Parts: sequence; structure tokens; C-alpha cells
Amino acid sequence: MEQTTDSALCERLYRSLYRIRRVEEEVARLYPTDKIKSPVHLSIGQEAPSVAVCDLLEPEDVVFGTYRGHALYLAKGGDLPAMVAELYGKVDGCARGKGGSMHLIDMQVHMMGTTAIVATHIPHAVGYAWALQRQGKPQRVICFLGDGSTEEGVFSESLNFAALKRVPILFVCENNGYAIHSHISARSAQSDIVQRISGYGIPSARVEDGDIFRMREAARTALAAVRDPQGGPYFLEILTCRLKEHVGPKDDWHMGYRSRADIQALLANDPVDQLAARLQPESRQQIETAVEQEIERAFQYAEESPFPEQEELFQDVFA
Amino acid sequence: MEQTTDSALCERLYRSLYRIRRVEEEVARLYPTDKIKSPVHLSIGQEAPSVAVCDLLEPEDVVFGTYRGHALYLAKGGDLPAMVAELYGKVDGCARGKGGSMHLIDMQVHMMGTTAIVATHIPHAVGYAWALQRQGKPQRVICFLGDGSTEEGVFSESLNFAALKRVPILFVCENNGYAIHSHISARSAQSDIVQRISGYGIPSARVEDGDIFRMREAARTALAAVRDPQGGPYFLEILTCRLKEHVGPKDDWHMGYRSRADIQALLANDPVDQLAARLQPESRQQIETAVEQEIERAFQYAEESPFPEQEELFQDVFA
Amino acid sequence: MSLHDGGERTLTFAGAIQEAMAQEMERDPTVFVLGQGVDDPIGFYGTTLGLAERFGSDRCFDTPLSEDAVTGMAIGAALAGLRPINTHQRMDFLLLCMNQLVNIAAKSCYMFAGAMPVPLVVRGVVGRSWGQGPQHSQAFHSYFMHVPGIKVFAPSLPYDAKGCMVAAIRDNNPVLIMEHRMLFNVQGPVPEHLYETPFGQARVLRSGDDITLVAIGHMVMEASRAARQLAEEVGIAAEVIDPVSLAPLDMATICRSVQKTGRLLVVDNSWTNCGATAEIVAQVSEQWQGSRPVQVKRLGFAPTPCPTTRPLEVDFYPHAASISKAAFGMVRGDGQEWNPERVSAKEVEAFKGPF
Amino acid sequence: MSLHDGGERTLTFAGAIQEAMAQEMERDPTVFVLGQGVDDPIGFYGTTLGLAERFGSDRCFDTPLSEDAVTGMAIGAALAGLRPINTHQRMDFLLLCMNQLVNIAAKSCYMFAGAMPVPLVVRGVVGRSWGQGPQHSQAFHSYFMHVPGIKVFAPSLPYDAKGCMVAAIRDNNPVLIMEHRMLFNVQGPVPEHLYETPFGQARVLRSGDDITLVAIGHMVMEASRAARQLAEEVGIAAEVIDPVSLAPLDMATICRSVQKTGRLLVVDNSWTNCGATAEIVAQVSEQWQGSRPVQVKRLGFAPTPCPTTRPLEVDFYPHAASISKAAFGMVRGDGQEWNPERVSAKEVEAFKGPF
Ligand SMILES: Cc1ncc(C[n+]2csc(CCOP(=O)(O)OP(=O)(O)O)c2C)c(N)n1
Ligand SMILES: Cc1ncc(C[n+]2csc(CCOP(=O)(O)OP(=O)(O)O)c2C)c(N)n1
Ligand SMILES: [Mg+2]
Ligand SMILES: [Mg+2]
Repeated sequence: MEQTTDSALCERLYRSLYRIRRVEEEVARLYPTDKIKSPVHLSIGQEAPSVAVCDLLEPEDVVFGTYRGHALYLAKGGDLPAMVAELYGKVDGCARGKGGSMHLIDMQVHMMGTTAIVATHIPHAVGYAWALQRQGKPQRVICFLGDGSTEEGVFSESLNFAALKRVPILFVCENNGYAIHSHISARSAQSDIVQRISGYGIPSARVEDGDIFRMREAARTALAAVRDPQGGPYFLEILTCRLKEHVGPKDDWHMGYRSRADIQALLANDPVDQLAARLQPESRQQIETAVEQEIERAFQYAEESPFPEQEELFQDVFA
Repeated sequence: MEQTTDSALCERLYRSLYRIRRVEEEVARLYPTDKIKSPVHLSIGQEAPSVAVCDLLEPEDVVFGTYRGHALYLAKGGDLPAMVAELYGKVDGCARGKGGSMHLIDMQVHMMGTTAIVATHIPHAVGYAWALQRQGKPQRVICFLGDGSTEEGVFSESLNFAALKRVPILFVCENNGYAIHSHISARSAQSDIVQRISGYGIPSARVEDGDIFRMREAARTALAAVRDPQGGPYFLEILTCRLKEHVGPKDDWHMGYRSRADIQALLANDPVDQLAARLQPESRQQIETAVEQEIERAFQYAEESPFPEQEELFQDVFA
Repeated sequence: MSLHDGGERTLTFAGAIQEAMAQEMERDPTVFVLGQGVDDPIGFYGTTLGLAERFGSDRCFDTPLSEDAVTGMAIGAALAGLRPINTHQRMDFLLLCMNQLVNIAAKSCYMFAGAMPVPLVVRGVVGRSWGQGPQHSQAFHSYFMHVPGIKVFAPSLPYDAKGCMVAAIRDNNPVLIMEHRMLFNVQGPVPEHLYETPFGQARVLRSGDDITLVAIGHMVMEASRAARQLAEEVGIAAEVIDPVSLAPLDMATICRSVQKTGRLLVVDNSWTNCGATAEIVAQVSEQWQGSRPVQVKRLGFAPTPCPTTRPLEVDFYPHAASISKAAFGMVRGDGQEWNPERVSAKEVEAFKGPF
Repeated sequence: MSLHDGGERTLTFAGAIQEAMAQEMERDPTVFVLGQGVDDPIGFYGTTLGLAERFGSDRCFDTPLSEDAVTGMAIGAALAGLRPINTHQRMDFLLLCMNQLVNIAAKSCYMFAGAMPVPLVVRGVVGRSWGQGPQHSQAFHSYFMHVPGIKVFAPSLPYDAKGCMVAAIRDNNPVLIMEHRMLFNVQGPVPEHLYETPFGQARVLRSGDDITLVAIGHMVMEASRAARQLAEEVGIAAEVIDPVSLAPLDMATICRSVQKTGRLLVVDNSWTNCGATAEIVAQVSEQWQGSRPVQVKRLGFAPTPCPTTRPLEVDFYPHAASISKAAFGMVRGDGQEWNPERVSAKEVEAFKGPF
């Protein structure tokens, strides 16, 4: 891990990482009770890209993400109780229970609604960024995407469009090496995604070692390029590692489609542990206690929130 | 134009080029009579890529092309009377009139049926080539495509698949700079297609000057790579120029979306003229006379062929 | 709303669309047009002519051949507060962006409990005639009728071409407008001022007591011809209804007519199987619940892909005489048959391609 | 064909599919399977388990996330003489390859006058329950029924899961098989030998004189429960028909039943609008031509996207009690109402996700 002397930064990043991890651990713990009746795609192990990038964003900046969206939602400042209530299918959920874990949204903090069809959101992000550009708005759009989404045709189409119109947008590819149980090498001859897209004329960078500070530095460079009025799109690939099964709360190392050994280097850099070790014990304690309390309240809130009324079934089909 | 002393080659190429051009000129001439009741996308000006590549093919090699398919159909050895009859919508047409100009086919010479949805045939060609590979068959697949088709998502998806499985296939991109009236620079930041696809790890080459011998040499290298049992896909981009309007028989220089000046260099290398000038007058005369007679017979055949019977409407919906 | 509230001014169907877009772009700076060739010299069958010049190249612009991403990018722009109009030269190409339209545009508002509505207009042209062939002739309105969350217009009159466009642009939801290639040159009264054709309101174009003809898109012209032929040649009075809005669908007007006539013939510019004709017939039958016999019948594409060659293409489509014949059979009973003469369809015959 | 010609051996629906594919792959070396995750430890809900090991990685293999190209590449392989089976974990993802399926697979044979048939099997799984939400719960069989040139199966019994797969693999045309997620663990008799479920032949699962229940896919289970409930609790005898083959559709069997009962209730695992229910009702109504009153009604998804939260999801789907209630209303007349108790659906309740 890179050295940094900025302890406020360390605390901020740790708080965000720890909070995401603990929320998801709670989700995983609760899952077998069947209180959360919808597929959850946990980010445990891959919290860092969202945290690193969002740490540098302005509140007005807009993020688009995927069904694996808890980390991004929380890192961007999304409402935690509303998220948990959404997982519970309750009316106080961020989508009134209609969306569930795969369809989180918090327009207050410019976290756009996420969808469950891989790669569909990529052109939305480009279109949104193009619209902001046209309207001369200063905020920027960041589009998070998985490695699997880069194989969908719409990804290439979107990159071509972004390059053509010099749309100011930052793509952040969270390359965890897998789409469900398929390793990237079974899906593409070129596992290095930055290399695969090199022909589009979009500047790019790749962070390979799981170091959150390096991710953050790369994101800073990327954002500076995207914020430059003469800038255009930028593509940032971050290697990372999903620790749980693709969907659901369990570990799946026993399945045999991957092994811990493959990701030893990334695991060694797990920023939750690393930052924890680096903080002053008291400040760490303070952060963790506050987070635990917040989480407890959030789950309490979700427990107590009612389910939507039957007539809500028919509401909001049209605006 | 490159020098070559092989007069048999020159004659062969000239015959093929001249034949395509003259067939299409006849189509254009006849078009206003309304005998050909379907959209025609003429290849006039861009006969050379098909001729150069097909000159090197084995009869068993398989070609996939587009709705702009007259040149490829003829260069691959497709049945001329059946093609003209198809344009007339007659029952002796290569698709019994059901397809028309956009849907030519001649399975006898392994010219696969062409379709009218841009880029759809690209994955077919890859799948076909993959199937041949799996079956250990020696013949190769050549997939012709337009510059516009490279913007469709399915193009990238297909390239990724071909690279992944090392499918032995030759892509030939006939880059005429336009999709209908849109110049490539209005559609992509990167007009150099070989450059745009450089990240896929597929070897490639680009022929820029319209010289048919250079095209043929590039195709020879490409085919050698694709025929190599250890080989995989190869991408050949050939700059070329459509001289007529996008669809229909007319010139369209007056429309103002392009100018002759832009393509001066390519025009200067028009291989029909250049080869004509290089042949012995007698052999040129012989070729042209034979071609004219063949064309006359083909149109005669089409004229005389009946339309399909009414009940054919319901035939061949299913195999 | 009367078809003549603007006096006697006429425009073509294409001109009416162009005017609607231009006036709305003038009124609302968030409206913009994107699609292949919309800024070229042809101007999308004339419907986008002059827009790029007048409103600038960021409000009317060409796109790459990327139907899927372009639809997605229009959705993204809609989420950012703009009002995109995305064109498709053929509805057949819509099959490339079904995911964006059905999985996203139609669901975004609901899935996020109202927080992400998508005000998007999609224009899809149905090709026909002169050898368009199997892949340039399809009409997929029923695909969008099937799915909640997206509205569907299919105007047949220049008046509604304008009114539907205006209503679609102003609506806060995704709206598909099906435009038939054969209609673009048809002239009709079109008021100069801005007006909206309402969603969910059918138009009774001709009244009659013997049979109800519901026709969609271009088939409205053929059904109107059939109604004239039926009246003039065999004295049958057909009521002709143009639903205009397919989703929502004005079943009340259709049922009121069927209540009177007891006979319903639905004619579509697509296949009947699981199509708009199936839905209309099914709804009428459900509403009747056996209380009184009603005769129903459907006409549409032959159950085959569209052949290219003219003689087969001619049989592929319903037309005035086949509609007349079917209506006659329903009104006069199975015993009698009538083989009416083919009625000329000028807009079809005039079309000499190529596109 | 009897459901018991293989004796008492039972398999799950998923096991029946797996067996069909394995036996066909054994029989015919041109058959192969491709799709996301087909060779992973889960084996596509168990339906592809062991195939890669047994037949090699070129006959059962994983693909990139490229539905469009993978469909196209399967079509290409089919043109080259192979028999691909392409899987989709959700039918919702089929929207990404509609162009290949509708514009190519369904038309290739016709467009080239028989020279390029496409023997392709497409397997689409319909998700349901436990918060699958709006984008993992759709059934698009009607999209394929709409278009000529492609066949559609929707088996509900393990017996037909095998028979349809065998028939689909052997057919020389594109065949879509709709497989419902809730059915995968259902057990039923499945003969070990190879047999084909015929295209265009419906299955009468229960006979009765009062009302005809036509149910599609998973709704066959709910309709059968409703029929039991109706018989036991209110003495109404419902005939239950599973069309099995949706294109071609066996209307003769349905009409024969309606002739007897005079009442038709069609229940689908999709929206009704322009769906399979519309087609079946429309065809019955057309055939009747008013000669005798027949009551018709349809049930399907609520006219909304599918909500994720359980209480709303429960109301989104038709179920045994809502079917019983509707049937009761039709048989006993509008005056009477009955609110039957909710019948438990084990296969739905047992499902605890996540996928
Ligand atoms: C278009 C589409 N195809 C397939 C799926 C099924 N699916 C859900 S998640 C997933 C893997 C995506 O991998 P990646 O983009 O790397 O994201 P990750 O899950 O690793 O975060 C797949 C294939 C889907 N949801 N959408
Ligand atoms: C998917 C799709 N989008 C749009 C069209 C309309 N269209 C027909 S030809 C064409 C241009 C294609 O350009 P290119 O691939 O360069 O081929 P060229 O016509 O220049 O030979 C377009 C846009 C189509 N047929 N299919
Ligand atoms: Mg991944
Ligand atoms: Mg071109």
C-alpha cells in the first residue's frame, strides 16, 4: 500500500469501506432468514473502486452503476436506511420496494437507478453526459461497469459514440475477472480491457494491485482529464476481487471455478484490513462504533417500515 | 498501379471487373423501366475488393456479403442469369424471386445468402467458420462488410468471439467512406478501422490506394494467415469508392454530401480503366465481346422466365 | 377535434411531421432529433428537412450505425431532462434496440417508483412495396402494445401525423410512433397551429350500420376504399374506425360501433398472430361475454415473411378488395361470395423505390 | 402418446431436459450447446450438467456476454450443418438478439427459397418469484408466435420438457423453447427412451364439461390446482388444456373443448395484451362467428412491470385462486361471487433464490 500521511483521508476512506463491508455482512447474515426476498449481488472485496472514485466526486456529479450496486450507492452518499428498506421490499425503500437490491436509486445524491441487464446502463451514462455537456453544466458523469459488460455490443457502440462526440465521461471498469463463474479468459482473447479498447482513441489507465490509494490517484488523473472543458471520455480499469458468490450471501471457493491462490496479490492489498491497521486505535474504534450504530438503526428502520399497499402495484407505470 | 507481367492474371481480373461493371450498368440502364422492382445497391466503383480477394479463393471457400452484393456474387462465380432473374423477381432467380437484389445466394459456389440488416451476417460468418474448424474442414470463410457495419455492436462481439476461439476467418472491410450519406468521420472518431480494432489482437492490414494488385497481395498474405492451421482471424480493410448513389441507379454528386475531389486518388486508380489500358487490344476485345453476349443472354433469360405462381407465397416458410 | 379546424390548408403526412417537430423544437429547447441520416439532404423522407440548419447540429444530428447504444443514449439524455426524438428508417431495425426500449424505457418509471421517467419519442417507419422484401417491411407495434410502460401511436392521417408527434413529444413517457412509408406523400388538412392528438381516442372516419372495420396505419386507407366499394357496389354500410392510439387503446369507441353493427373486421399492417388484431378481437369478445352473437374476423399479412417479387408481394398484403370480400362474406352470410374488383391504391402504385 | 409409456420412472423437469440433450448429443454428433455458464458447476439449473465432460468442450461451451453475436454465430454454425442449442438464463435477455432471431433465423429459409434453413434451438428461461423484479421475469413467447418462420414450445410437464427438446433438436427450423424457472424442480414421469413431443398438438390434462381452462407454461400447474379447487369446493368441472406447442398452435383441440363447455378462460405467464391469450381467444371467437354464444376471458400478468417486493409480486401473477374465482364467475353468472382461499403453490414457495 502506498504511504500517505493524510490521516483524515485514511479515516474517510476507512469509514466508507468499513461501512459498506459491514452493511453487506449484515445482509449476508440476515439473508437465510428470508427477510430479504430478492437476489443480492454483494460487493464484499470490491468496495475500493467505488470508494476511491467517489471520494473525489462533487455532490453534483452523477454516477451510473450496476445491479452489484450497494458499494457505489453507499460510497456516493446514498441513504442507507432507504437502501436496507429497499432490500426488505418495504415502502420506505429507495424505490418503494419495487426495485430491490438490483435497482437501487438515490436521485438526491445523483446515484442513478441501476438495472439488471448487463451493460444496458452504459449508453445511458453517455447520453446523460452528452446532455449535460450540451447544456453547459459543470458536473460530470461516472459510469461503473463490470468486466463482463465489455463484451456486450452496446459497450463498443457507446465508446465509439463517446469518443466521436468527445463526451466528458469517466468509465470505471471494475474488473473482478469473472462474469458469474466464467473467467475473463474464457470470454475474451484479450483479458486486459484497456488494451482491448485501445483503438477507440480514449485515454485510459489500469490499476492492477488493489491499492486504494493508487486507485484514487488514477481516478484523480482521470477526473482531471474529464473535467477539462477540452477533455472527453476517459477509461479507468481497476482490477478487483469479489469475495462472495456471484449472487447470494455465501462463499463459493468450494465450487472450484476459481481459487484463492489466483488472487493472492489482490487479497494481500485488501484496503479494509490495511487501512484498519493504519488508523489510530481510538479513531478506528470511533468510526466502527458509529457505523455499527448507523447500521443497526437502518435495519431497524427497514424492519419497521410497512410493505407497500396493494394498489401500489398499479402506480407509476406511467409518469 | 503496380506492375505485373502476368497477362493471364490481368485478363482474368479484367474480365471479372468488366463483367461486374457492365452487368450493373445494364441494371442501372434498365432500372427506370420498372422491370426491376426492388432496391438495388450497386457496386460500381468498388468491384475491385471482391475481385481481388475472390481471385485467390478455392471453389470450396465460403463467402458472406451484404445487400450490396452483386460484385461479390459475380466474383465468386455466382450464376449470372439466376442473379438477373432474381432482380426481375422471376422464378428462375437464385432465390425464386423471393429475395431480390439484397438477398442474392448461390450455394453451388458457396456464396451465402445476403441480408439487408447491416452487420447481421458478421456473426454468421464467424459461426460458419467455427463450425468448419470444428469439423476439421479445410475451406475458409471470407466475410465482406461495409465500413458502416463496424459501428454495430455485433461487429465487436463477433470480433471478440473470433479472436477468443481463434476462428480461421478473413474479414474484408470495404471501406467506401460512407454509410448512405454519412461520412465515416460523422460516425466515428477513428476513421481508420484497422486502428479502431487494433485491441482485439487480430492481425490486420489496410490497402488505401485502390490498386487492385496491392489488394490482391494483401489478400494473399491474409489468406495465408487464415489458412495456416495455427492461424486465426485476419482483418483486411480496403479503401474503395462507391460511384453511384447509395441505393438506386443514379449518380448523386449533385446532392452535395460528397465531392469527387475527395476521392481523386482512388478514382485515378480505377482498375477497370487501368487494366483495360494494359491489355492487348484483341484480348480486351475478346473479353468484352464475350461478356456482352453473356449479359445479353442473362437479361434475355430473366425477361423470359415466368414469375412464381401464387402458391409460392406460402412455400418455404419452414424447411 | 375536427380535422378542419385549421381551414383548408393541406400538407403531406411527411410535411405534417416535419412541421410538428419544428414547431415543438421552437417552443421547447429541450427537444432534439437524432437518428441515421436526419441531417442529410434527404432529411428522413422529408420529415427532418431544415431542422439541423434551423436549430443547430446539436439538436438534429446523424448517429453511428448503433441502434442499441443510440437508443440508450437517447434514454440517458431523457433522464438528464432533454426530450429526444429518435428515428429509425425501418421498424425492422428496432429489433436491435428492443432491450433498451422494453427492458429500460418501458420500465424505468415503474422500477424506480416514479423517480426516473423517460420522455422519449421513437419513430419507426414501416416499409412496403416495390421489393422491400422480408427485412424492410415489418411493423412491430404489437411488441410495444404487449408491454406496459410504453405508448404507441399509429397515425394514418396527416392531421394526426402532426397531432401524434406533438402529443408524443410533450408526454413524459416513452412513445413509439409507427409511420407507414406509403403514407408519407399523402395530402390532407393540417392546421398550422400546435395541437395534440389525444392518447386513447379512436377516430370514426365513416359511419355505417352493417359492419365495423377497424384498420391500423396504412390499412386505414385500404379500409376506407373498401367501405366505398362496399357502399357503391353492394350497398353495405361499413363503419371505419382508425384507433390512432394503439396503447392506450380506445376500446369504448370500437365496442360502441360493434354494438351497433354486430360485426367486426380488423385489418392490420402486420401479422395477425398475437398482433393488434388479436387484441382488439379478444377484447371485444371478452366484453360481449356471450350475451349477443358478434361476428369477428381479422386480416393482416399472409403468414409468411414478406416476399420481394411483386406478384407475391401483392398477395401478401390485405387490400381494399380483400377487405370488401371479407366484409361481404360476414354481412351476407357464408352462402354468398363476391369477388370485387381490385381497387387501385395510388400511394402504393406511385412508389417506385428505391427506399 | 401416453405420459406413462416409460413406466414409473420420474425425473425433474430440469433432469428431463438434461437427459434429452445428452441422448440427442449421443445420437447426433452435430448437436452442440452454447450459452453463458453451460459448462459451469451449476450447469444451467442442472440442465447441462456433465455435458462438457462427456462430449467435450467444443460441444458444450461457455460464451462471452454477447447475446446478439452468439445467436448469430449459432445461426452460422447451423448453416454449416451443425445443430446448435443456445441457452439464455432469462428470456429478458432475448431482447438483445431479437434481430438475429426475427430478422434472420425466422426468415432465412423463406428468403432464400429453402436454400438456407436454420436448425437452431433457443432455450429461454422465464424467471419468477423471490424478487426477480421487472427485468428477470418476462416471457416473450408471443413475440415469436407473431412472426412466421419460428416454432415455439412451452412445456409444463417433465415428460414434455424432454419430448419438446428432442423434437426441437431434430427439427430443421428455429425452435424457441420457453422454460419456466418454477418448473425446473417439478418431478414427473419421464421415459428413458427418446421420443418427440409433436408440434401443434395440445394436451388435455383433465376433462370437464363446465369450462375450458387453457394455460401456458407454469400456469398449467396453477390451472390444474384451480380445477381441483373448483371441483372440490363448488362442483364445477373444468377441462384443463396445455397447448405445449404455441406455434404451431393446436386450435382444434381447444375449439373442440369450447364446443363442449361454451366457456374459455385462457391463462398465461405473460401480459395479455397482444399475447398468446389474445390469439387463442381471437381464434376461438373467429371460428364461432356468432353462431352460438361463447364466454371468453383472459388472465395474465397485471398490466404493470413486475414489482420486486413480495406483497406486490403476489398480486402480479394469476394463481389458482384467481383462476378459480374467474372461472366461477363465468360458470355461475355475474350475479354470484366466490372468493376461494389461496391455494399453496409449492414450487413457488420453495424457491428461495437467489437465481
Ligand atoms: C444481457 C445480460 N446477459 C446476461 C445476464 C446474466 N448475468 C447477470 S450478472 C452477469 C455477470 C456480469 O459480469 P460483470 O459485468 O463482470 O459484473 P460482475 O457481476 O462481475 O460485477 C451475467 C452474465 C444479464 N443480467 N444480462
Ligand atoms: C441495422 C441497420 N441499420 C440501418 C440500416 C439502413 N442502412 C442500409 S445500408 C446502410 C449503410 C451501411 O453502410 P456500410 O456498412 O458502409 O455499407 P455500404 O452501403 O457503404 O456498402 C444503412 C445505414 C440497415 N439496413 N440496417
Ligand atoms: Mg466481473
Ligand atoms: Mg460504406
